[in-house]
Amino acid sequence: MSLFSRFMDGWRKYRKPGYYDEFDYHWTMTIDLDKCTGCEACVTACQAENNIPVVGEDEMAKGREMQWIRIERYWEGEYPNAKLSFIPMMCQHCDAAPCETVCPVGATYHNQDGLNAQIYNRCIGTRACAVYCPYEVRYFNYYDHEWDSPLEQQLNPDVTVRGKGVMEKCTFCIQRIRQAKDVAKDDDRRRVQDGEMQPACVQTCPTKALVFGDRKDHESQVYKSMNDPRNYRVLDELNTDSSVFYLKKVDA
Amino acid sequence: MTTETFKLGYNDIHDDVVRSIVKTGPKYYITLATAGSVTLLCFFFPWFYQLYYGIGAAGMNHPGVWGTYLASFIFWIGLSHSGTLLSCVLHLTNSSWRKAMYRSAEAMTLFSLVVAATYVMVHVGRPWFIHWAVPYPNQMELWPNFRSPLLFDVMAIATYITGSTIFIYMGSIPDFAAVRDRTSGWRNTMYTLLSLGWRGTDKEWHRLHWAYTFLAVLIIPLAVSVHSIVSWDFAMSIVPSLHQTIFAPYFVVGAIYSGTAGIVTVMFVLRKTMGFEQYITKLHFDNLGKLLLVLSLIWTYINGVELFTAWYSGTSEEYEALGYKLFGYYAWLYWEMILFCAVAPMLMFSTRFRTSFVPMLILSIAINIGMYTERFLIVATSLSRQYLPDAWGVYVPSLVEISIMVGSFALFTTLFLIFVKIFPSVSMYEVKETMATPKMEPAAPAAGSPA
Amino acid sequence: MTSNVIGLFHDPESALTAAGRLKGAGFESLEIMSPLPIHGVEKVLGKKKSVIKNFTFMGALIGGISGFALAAGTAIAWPHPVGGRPIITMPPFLIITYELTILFGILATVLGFFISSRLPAFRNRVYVPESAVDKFVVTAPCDDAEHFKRAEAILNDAGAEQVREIGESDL
Amino acid sequence: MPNIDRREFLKLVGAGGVSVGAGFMLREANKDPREYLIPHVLAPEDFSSGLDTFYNSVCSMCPAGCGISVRTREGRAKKIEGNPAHPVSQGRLCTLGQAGLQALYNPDRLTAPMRRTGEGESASFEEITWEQGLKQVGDRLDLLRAARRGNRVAFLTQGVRGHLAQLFESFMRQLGSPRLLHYDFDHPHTLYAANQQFFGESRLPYYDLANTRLLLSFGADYLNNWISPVHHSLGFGESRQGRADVRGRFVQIEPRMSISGAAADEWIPAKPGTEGILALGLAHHIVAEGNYSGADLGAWTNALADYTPDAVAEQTGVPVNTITRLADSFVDTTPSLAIGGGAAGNHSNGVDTLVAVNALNYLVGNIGQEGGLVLNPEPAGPAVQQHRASYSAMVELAEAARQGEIDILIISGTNPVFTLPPAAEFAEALAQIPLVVSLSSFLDETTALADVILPSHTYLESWGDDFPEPGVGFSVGAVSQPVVSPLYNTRGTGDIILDLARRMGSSSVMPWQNMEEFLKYGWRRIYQRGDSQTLAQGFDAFWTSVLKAGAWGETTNGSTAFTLNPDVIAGIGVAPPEFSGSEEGYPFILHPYLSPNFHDGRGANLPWMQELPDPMTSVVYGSWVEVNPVTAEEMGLSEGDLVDIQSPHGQLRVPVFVYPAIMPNVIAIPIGQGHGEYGRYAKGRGVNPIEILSPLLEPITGNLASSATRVNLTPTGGRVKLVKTGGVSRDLGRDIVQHTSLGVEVSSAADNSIPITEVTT
Repeated sequence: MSLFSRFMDGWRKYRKPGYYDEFDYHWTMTIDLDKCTGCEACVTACQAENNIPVVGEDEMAKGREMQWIRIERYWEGEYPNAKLSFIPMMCQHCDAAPCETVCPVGATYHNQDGLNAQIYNRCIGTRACAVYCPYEVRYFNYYDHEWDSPLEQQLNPDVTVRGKGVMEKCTFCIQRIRQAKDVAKDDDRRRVQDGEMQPACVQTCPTKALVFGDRKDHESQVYKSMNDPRNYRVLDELNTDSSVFYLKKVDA
Repeated sequence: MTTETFKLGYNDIHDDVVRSIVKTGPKYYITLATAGSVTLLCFFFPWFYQLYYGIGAAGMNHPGVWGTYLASFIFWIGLSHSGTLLSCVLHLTNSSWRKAMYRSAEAMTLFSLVVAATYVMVHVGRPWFIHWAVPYPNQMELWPNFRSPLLFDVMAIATYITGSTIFIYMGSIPDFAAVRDRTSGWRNTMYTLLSLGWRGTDKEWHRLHWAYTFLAVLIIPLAVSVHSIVSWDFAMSIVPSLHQTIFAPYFVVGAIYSGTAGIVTVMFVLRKTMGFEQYITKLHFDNLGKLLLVLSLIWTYINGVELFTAWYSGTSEEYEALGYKLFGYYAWLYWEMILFCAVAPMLMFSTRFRTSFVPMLILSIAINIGMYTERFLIVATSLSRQYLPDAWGVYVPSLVEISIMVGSFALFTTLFLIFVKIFPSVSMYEVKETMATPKMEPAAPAAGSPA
Repeated sequence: MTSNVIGLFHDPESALTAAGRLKGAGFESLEIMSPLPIHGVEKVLGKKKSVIKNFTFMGALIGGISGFALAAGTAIAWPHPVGGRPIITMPPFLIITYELTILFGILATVLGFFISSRLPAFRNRVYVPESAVDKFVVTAPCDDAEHFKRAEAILNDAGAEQVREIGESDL
Repeated sequence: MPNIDRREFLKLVGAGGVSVGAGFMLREANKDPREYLIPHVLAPEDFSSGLDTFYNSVCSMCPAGCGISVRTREGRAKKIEGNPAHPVSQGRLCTLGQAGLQALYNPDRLTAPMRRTGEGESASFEEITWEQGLKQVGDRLDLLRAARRGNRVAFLTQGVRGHLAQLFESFMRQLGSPRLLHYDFDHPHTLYAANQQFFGESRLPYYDLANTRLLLSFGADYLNNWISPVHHSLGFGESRQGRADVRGRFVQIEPRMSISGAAADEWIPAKPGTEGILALGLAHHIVAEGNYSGADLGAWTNALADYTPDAVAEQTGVPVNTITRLADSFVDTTPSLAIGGGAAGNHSNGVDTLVAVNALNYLVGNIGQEGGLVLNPEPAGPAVQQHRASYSAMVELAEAARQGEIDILIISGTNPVFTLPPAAEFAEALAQIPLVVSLSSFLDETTALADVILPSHTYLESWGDDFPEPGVGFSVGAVSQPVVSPLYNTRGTGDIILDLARRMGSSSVMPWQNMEEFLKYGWRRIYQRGDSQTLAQGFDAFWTSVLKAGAWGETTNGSTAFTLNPDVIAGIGVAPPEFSGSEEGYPFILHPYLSPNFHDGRGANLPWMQELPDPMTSVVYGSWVEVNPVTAEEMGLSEGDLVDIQSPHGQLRVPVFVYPAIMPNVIAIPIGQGHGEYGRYAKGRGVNPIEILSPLLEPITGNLASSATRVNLTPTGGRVKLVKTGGVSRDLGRDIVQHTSLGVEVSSAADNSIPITEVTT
């Protein structure tokens, strides 16, 4: 009867939402729009770190760009009072992610770090997650990408190269998170300290507009920064409960 | 009501039906060959190319990640929604006028479902892993995600295909038996097996009646659920103009609508090609016409409601979606849809129109074109205008997609052609039921009411 | 030796009357074979009650339970945090339940039909091909020749177009 | 603590060095060996594969000289990151710098020495051995040198610094040839000249953006391509939100909104070339309001007499109240800072303009102030004279070539055929030179015309060093070391030059076997300047620590005090800009700007850069011309319409992009595309606006007034789909980028700053 009792345990345990709010870590990013200059250093950093393919002009023309992090631009006003604002857009790692529920095979789910994880080798390519994602940050491999030799020598061995028919997106550089946790574990199982690791985009941002860290650590910069009075979340009205906080641009 | 058929004796029916199966003219083979080769060229070759190259062979992009494949999928599911569903309804309500043709209608259901299922394979990026969407025990202890609308689809469609297959088969058992006695050779063997040794005893009839009734009772809610679920693939998302409560009824109505139109088309073709003039009559077209008319009115109403709610929401997202649908890149398709599915059907207010064959044929085809457009627009317009304007884009189908779409019709035709040579495409015993039962005095056949 | 008396009728009414008289004359296990369901058989040969609905009901019930068990059970066996929803997410699981209810219901119905109507049956049984076309046939087993005579008389009297005998050997 | 002072920095050199070097050793020791056996399909959470080795080096993708830290794995370079210990980049890096990897692994690299065979059309290159190549060149050099005709050798290189520059210099000295030219299209000649005039030293000051509270930028795209973008970005971020209760305000004055303009709080369009006049207008207001009380007040009053706000407003098109407002806030907010450059410097009045900007700084006392403009000490590197070649110098070279005065031309790293306007007729000149030797790593337009190609390593394979100009207020140097073993049969530029030197018998004067040796020789002198404890540890220890840290610096005790030479004041004044072409025939002013992705075109062969959407327009793979919406409407133009752009010196056909923030009579085209060679990614893509520039000069420096070409614009009726990633760039009231007014929101320093040591892990 153990099967039944196991079922009953689960029944008691799993019927309320958010039982897994208790993450080990809760990785969070803040982006200060008052600092962002739209230089796109983050974009290239991401391309280099995550083996994001170069699709070529024709594919670009078809609208099949591959950028886990992209810079969106929004103009306000007309000449001579035109103003341009940039906003970096990447997977918001929502805690209530629409994309996760829709995947029929569970290829995308919420891992114990509060990350929205994408399992490439489980993905069957229904692309439903891309439809459900309001931030449109999921990118699909429409074919097998190739690197003109010897460019493939640059590929990061810590990150898989995705084949055709697979959805991919920003992972908050999970390979770096793993590395950091591994180091932390080896060195008497302490927690990963603030600033010990950063995603490629954060690491390279020339204005330090991007801040990354563990929300659970209340001493961390990201915790302070996400509690900055200027903070807001894009499309917050959709209740995606995203893990990326933006700091409002200051008009002066 | 049985004005045309009552002149005929039971025998004639047999002769006609058996002839339709056994006697095969060159015309048939030519059509079959054409349909078959078109299927191969337009459906399977492009598909294999796509398997080799990747979904990139189609025109989909970012953000337009869904395209005609999904539209076609919905379309075929929709087309399936009048065969089985309606014959269930009519079986329960005992309305006999449709009995002559419901079998081919059910066949339509079955084959459009098959095509739809194939489209799922065409749509996904890695069809070779499609079985992962099916719940089966495996050593990885991996199970599908039962919260996903797409998985509802898998379950619903699987059930629906099973149900329809069984339903059409059960209905045909007596006729298999009948044909069995008239055929010889491999056909005879086949029908012997298919008829399961049916003898038509009072007991068997009684059981069949009940089994049939229960199936009907089960399949009606199933059919309704299937298309509601298909609609939830969209409605459960938060994409502006897709995230709507009205979607389930909208899809169901649309499905029955296009399905019924499909029936009209098929009826017409059968009538001409298989020589069923006596069985498929003005009466049927008249009734189908009325049904179509009602459906088109409901459909139009729901469309209106959709627009209204979008306007009433007052959010930038919904406004944009609305404006884009009406006047955007795909606007001409939208108005074409309105013309074919909302305006043209008004013609059917006139009985003369309903009871004249060719116009009905044309209209029914027009309606299905319109309904296909509707499905395409649901996918295309909403995906290209979502929350972040800087990520907007436009999706245009590629040659591969169009060819596969054409090919799918050929596939359907092929399957149907094979069907008419195996199944008695008119249900004999039910037609007999609609006829005057012979009286004591064989000399004087009394006009009218069946016992 | 036993054989079966076969009476072919042109119309359902006379077939029914014939059947009625045979029954009256104490013939057991009559069968009426017809190209289409005849109305009023019950009156003559007595009510049959169908067991199929029980099958359907049980099937549906089992389907419902197993459907929910499948969804909830696998979710528990393999907790899969998704979209901030609970692991056991009622609304979607109920849809799965609903679908499986119907599926099992359908399958059970078919099963019930086969069992209760003794199909499939490929062994030789009394059968008259005409009955599939336009003849209404009454059959009854007879123990001996005298018995057969009686039946033949009743059938002819009821207006049978033709009366045959099918012995065990002829099957 | 993101802005670092001298002491801080020295600490960091240590910290960075240790963490970069020892950190990974330490980790390696701690690893559990069994973890390497796990197959890497889907790694368990606690599993990390392989080991990174970081090498610190110097970025050579642009002249900024950022320190980089290259992550390598199994001998392959995987990623370039900023070197946290380097005061210029402080662990950060721009997009072009990170794409340096694709220069290293570029499929179109030259893999071996080559020699031209055949002439004209039939010309092609055949592979040769290094010995053959070096011999062919070396012998000719030796001959000329022996014949005392070494001055018939010319050496043309990109702007290099440090010991490579010194090597080139001594090499040419051996030949006795003065013809050593450092040529870069974007070298700010006018800025150097202006500083020479105003400060009396031809050097760039340190612009302390991090601590300023108001920045007036006259045409300088300081966040993108101007001098040291990464360092400026650091300062920008710091000034904006890095400090408690203080938020720096940024004002950008330019005819076309650049990235810096977009980032600025206020963007003020001024007529092209009138930036200097505007600056003087501000100065006039400051003086007139009595906000300047120096001894030389009188002189200033006279000098600025003509620049009344009304007059200036009339000339610049900037409203009077704006001028006065800017002037007042420039005085009231301290520290404040005015910088000038970019397009403003590339006019016929370029030098005067930039002098005017300096004057502005002088009047409000920003010079030598923290948050203002700090004069740099002598660069610590080897003493080299200025060999910076302006446009006119290049024209002279071409002329000399045509006169047959040049037998050998050695070209290294620069691509003048692409970056000089056709008016210079440089390509034709090359044809006149008997032996053109290219040391480039790629087959660019210039190399394609060479007779012998001796391909160099990329900067990631070779030894070198750099002393950033401008420094960061104190002397900084960094050694660039090879991070991977050479991919192909190429050699370091320095090694090639040394080899050639040997072959022409200069080994007595230049005895070094290779660049590394020469570097060590040079750095020994730097080491000797060190304090006692540095000296105590010995040179090798010093050298290793410099390599590990990837940066070296020394505190200077020179005072930053500055006294203005009175005669300068009298000379202050900005003439109205001249343009080539009549206003009637050519109604528009062409504003060519350095593309963020390609710089002056050198980035065009990097796929990442080609595919990186232009920040302002999101266009990829191609060129476009930016047109003001109103103008576009008048001419009935919309995005993608092909237009012919005609200048007195040429014509281009390019699609329109309707650009909301550009003056109606100005059109802008990015520089960088339009290559005729330079590999599969660059070749035959877009247009090169330099091709239609008029050879109009700035008289003092002979600098090309590249922003002073008038053009006209005629629709062709043709239309193309502009390939871009962006959809609709208006947020339609969806409040995606949210704004707030200045006030409570200013967050405290600690919140947004990142200690810059952490990024080494």
